[in-house]
Amino acid sequence: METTRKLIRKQSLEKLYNQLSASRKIYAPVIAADKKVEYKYNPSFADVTFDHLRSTLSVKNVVFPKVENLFYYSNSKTESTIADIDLNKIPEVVLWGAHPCDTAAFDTLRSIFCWDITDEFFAKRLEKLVVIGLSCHLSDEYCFCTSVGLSPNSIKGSDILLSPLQNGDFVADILTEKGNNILLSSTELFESIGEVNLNITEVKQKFNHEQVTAKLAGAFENPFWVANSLRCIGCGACAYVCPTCACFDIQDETKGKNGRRYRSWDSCGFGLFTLHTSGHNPRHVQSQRWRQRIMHKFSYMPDRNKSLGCVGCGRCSSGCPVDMNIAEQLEALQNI
Amino acid sequence: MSDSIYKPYLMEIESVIEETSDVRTYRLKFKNTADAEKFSFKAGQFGEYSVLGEGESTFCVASSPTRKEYIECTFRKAGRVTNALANLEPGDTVGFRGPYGNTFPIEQWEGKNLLYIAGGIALPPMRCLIWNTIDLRDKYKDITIVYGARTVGDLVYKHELKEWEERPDIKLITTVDPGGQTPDWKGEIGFVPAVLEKVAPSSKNTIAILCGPPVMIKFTMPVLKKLGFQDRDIYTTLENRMKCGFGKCGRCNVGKVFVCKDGPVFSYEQILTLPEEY
Amino acid sequence: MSDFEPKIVAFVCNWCTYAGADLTGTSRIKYASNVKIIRFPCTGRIDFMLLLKAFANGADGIIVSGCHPNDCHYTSGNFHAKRRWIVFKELMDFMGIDMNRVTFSWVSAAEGAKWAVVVNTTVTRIRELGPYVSYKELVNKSVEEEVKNE
Amino acid sequence: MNSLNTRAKELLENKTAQVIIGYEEGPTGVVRPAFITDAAKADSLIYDERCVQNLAVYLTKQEVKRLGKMAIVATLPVMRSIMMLISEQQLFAENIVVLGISAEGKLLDVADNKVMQGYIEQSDLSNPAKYKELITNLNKLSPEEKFLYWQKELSKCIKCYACRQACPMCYCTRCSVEVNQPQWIPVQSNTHGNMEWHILRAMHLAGRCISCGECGRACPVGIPCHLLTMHLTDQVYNYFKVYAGTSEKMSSVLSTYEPNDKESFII
Repeated sequence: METTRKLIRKQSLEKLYNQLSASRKIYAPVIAADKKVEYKYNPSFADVTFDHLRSTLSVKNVVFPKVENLFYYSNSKTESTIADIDLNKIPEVVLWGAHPCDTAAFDTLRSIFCWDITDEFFAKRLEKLVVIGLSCHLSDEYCFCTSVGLSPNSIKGSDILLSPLQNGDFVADILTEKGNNILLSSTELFESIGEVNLNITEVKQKFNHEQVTAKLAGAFENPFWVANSLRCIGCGACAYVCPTCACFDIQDETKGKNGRRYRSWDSCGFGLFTLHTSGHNPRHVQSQRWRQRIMHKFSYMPDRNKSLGCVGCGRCSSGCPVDMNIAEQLEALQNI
Repeated sequence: MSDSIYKPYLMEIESVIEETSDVRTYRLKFKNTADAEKFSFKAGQFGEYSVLGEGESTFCVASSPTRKEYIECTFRKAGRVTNALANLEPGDTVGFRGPYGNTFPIEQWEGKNLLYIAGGIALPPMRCLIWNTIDLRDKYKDITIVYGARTVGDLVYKHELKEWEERPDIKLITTVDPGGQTPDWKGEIGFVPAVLEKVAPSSKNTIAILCGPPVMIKFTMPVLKKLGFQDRDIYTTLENRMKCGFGKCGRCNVGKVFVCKDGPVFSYEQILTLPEEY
Repeated sequence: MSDFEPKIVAFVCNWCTYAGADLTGTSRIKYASNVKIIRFPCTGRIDFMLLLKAFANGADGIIVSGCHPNDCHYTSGNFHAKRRWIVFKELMDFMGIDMNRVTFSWVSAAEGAKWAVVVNTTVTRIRELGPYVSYKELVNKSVEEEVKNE
Repeated sequence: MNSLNTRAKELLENKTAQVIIGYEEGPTGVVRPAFITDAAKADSLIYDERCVQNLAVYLTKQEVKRLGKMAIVATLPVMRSIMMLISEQQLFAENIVVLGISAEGKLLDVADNKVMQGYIEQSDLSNPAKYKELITNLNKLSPEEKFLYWQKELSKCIKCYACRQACPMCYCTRCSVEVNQPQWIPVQSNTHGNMEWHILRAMHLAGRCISCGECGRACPVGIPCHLLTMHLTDQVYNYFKVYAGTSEKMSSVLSTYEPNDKESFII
């Protein structure tokens, strides 16, 4: 679809927000009591932040919730039944103010959940999602979107991308059919626009991801992995805050004879992830798990899923308690 | 609406065979006949068996695809799900998702000799294939089965071993680890690799299919090499931990390979290209 | 709240309190019937998680009871248990989980009458406190968190 | 040159230790744990107020142990962790060299465990002041307020288990939450299950927590979970008059008892 560029003033933005939230759920960033940024369903516009760097958790849970019920069951000695989840009940959601790294992650997730056979839970959630992205006017030393083929104002994954102007107004790039529908239903809020100077941050490129991918093909046995993961304590923080990590666990939970099977986030950083019942563990030490994390994102996924498993948001590195800085390691890997 | 990819078929346990003290075989029938009609699988494929409330466990379909009315599975009581499974009785319900994974390329093997080598609880994944090739007996030349277990009590499918032994068109060698024999044991005594070396089957025009614990594989491979088997003529299955079965959950990654999609059947030639994470 | 019947779970040791509760019955002492007794080999075996699971599954009150100090069938199980409950109680108080709903007691095999008193006072107290609404809400809310996106 | 670097270099050169576990400044300027095996690299070790991680967590890690005899840069919490690990037989005193660091940041001469014990005993072992205040404030709340406070905090938990992994005392190869027969703690994250997990964690650390605050620091979503264990540290001292990690002979509070332990709630 041809993209259109419009101007939307700060006060019109509030109207747009309220119009959207009147008809569907809206998921927007707010600053919590502890100063951390979190996304919440239906906050009031006054609480929504436009100046956040990165939220603690990514926004992947709008399409890949930390717990997703797969079906309900009832099981007794005499009768067993399974009741499907009604996917049509999945609500329409507007994701508001997600940065380009987070919006790009939806494509990555699609490449995982929809390669080969389609995961209908993910697909339905994505179908019901409208993404209003927000270009970044802030960045920090952990950001590396430009190293993975993105930028602080890349349009990937957004239906409408808002970009801030110096005066507090925004440029709205209408990028998809879904975005256009919003434009059409609120035309009065969008104004035409001439040449403008966007207030976009600069993110320094730290490595070349294609070169990293090429290097990784022959790096499996490199001593790099042990040397650079001795300090990894093996928690799942990096995977859980990551916008593209999609590994999951499947579990049952029963009360009486009724219960549900659900899937929940998991992490390849845990020893339990690959542990066999026999006690054998294919990845029995942490360096192997760290290698798996990087290999999966930068070598296996480009090969198998035709997408890079990283969007350069920097959450894993800023959230790591022992400074396992992924960009730094990739930079080093590029040069081994 | 089509059925969810996570939704299992409901199966009824038709019969139970106690193979050993902790290994059981269940014959399962589809509760819904429509499911039974559209269901088919091939040798080598596996499924996710579940006890509702306890979770899912991954193992192969142990019966032959040529026998359509039922599927059979053989499992050892080990973890939460298999323990719960083992507590079931005929008439109880088991969930089954599948079939998943690739298959043994049995069409390519037509006109060749087949050498099956299995250890302990690894016979079930091979049993499907063995029966499959026996049911198509005239398409293959010599069939040799070398099967070992720790003790006589640990041999599974005892009734079928007897049947195979009595067949003139199959050569069956059973062995138990030293000390695992009973006074009336007539088979071999010794570890599988040693017995294989003694039997020394010809590698000419032969496919070897090898399943067993890692230590058995480790010591059997050199013997096969010594007998002249090429890497591409040796097949085995990988048994990584799995959850989804269709390449999403990320658990069975071995390098860029998904054991659940690209496996579980691999030729040894393929295995050599994989990182050692299985 | 007059029609509120508290659900009480009693975790008791096999050797003293369970026998004591038996004696209560054989002595034909009447006591409240709200209690479901779960027998353990020893108070030392009663994991604190069991108390949390009881609350999570709808208990309004809990009784934990075993042999008097120095009378443990296994010599020291109840001493260990005592330390554990001291620490556990402090943690629960710190987190705002209502320890007024838990009765800890020593009831020997000969104290059938005491068992009746322990149960009756607990039931009376829980009756006054009412159902453990806030814990039940916590559990229900957690289930809702997970289905809200459906 | 700094005395820490000199000492580290010596240890590596004369092969008293094969690896020095310490702190270094990473390429991005963030302080991180360092594992120095080459005497020439001993200069990269630093110690300043940014060096807060409890390094004792690495003493039980397989891949670190594999490097050989370990020397460790040890502030008071690290020394106490080492004492605990020795007392719980996870570590042998003779397999480790302690590069003690005083409260003022000076290198201590910790010749052996006796010296370390002496140093620990003359130190203030109660919770650090900044946490004491938080605990006191929480204790002032009503039970209902406390319950709501912890629900709100624990609803954020994503079950990444950074708190467990960062803790030197959480060295079990198979944690209770990984046991699924029975499944004590739900696998997924929800407020109730998260609360159960944090109660279980605090209880398993009662009398073993050495008040380093590492669990809270490691938490990526900022749950003050260290206050739970620290509160129990206070209470354990209050009731049993012991602090964890003071002697290599002590047995943990909950695996021992005194017949005259005082309580007032058992009828």
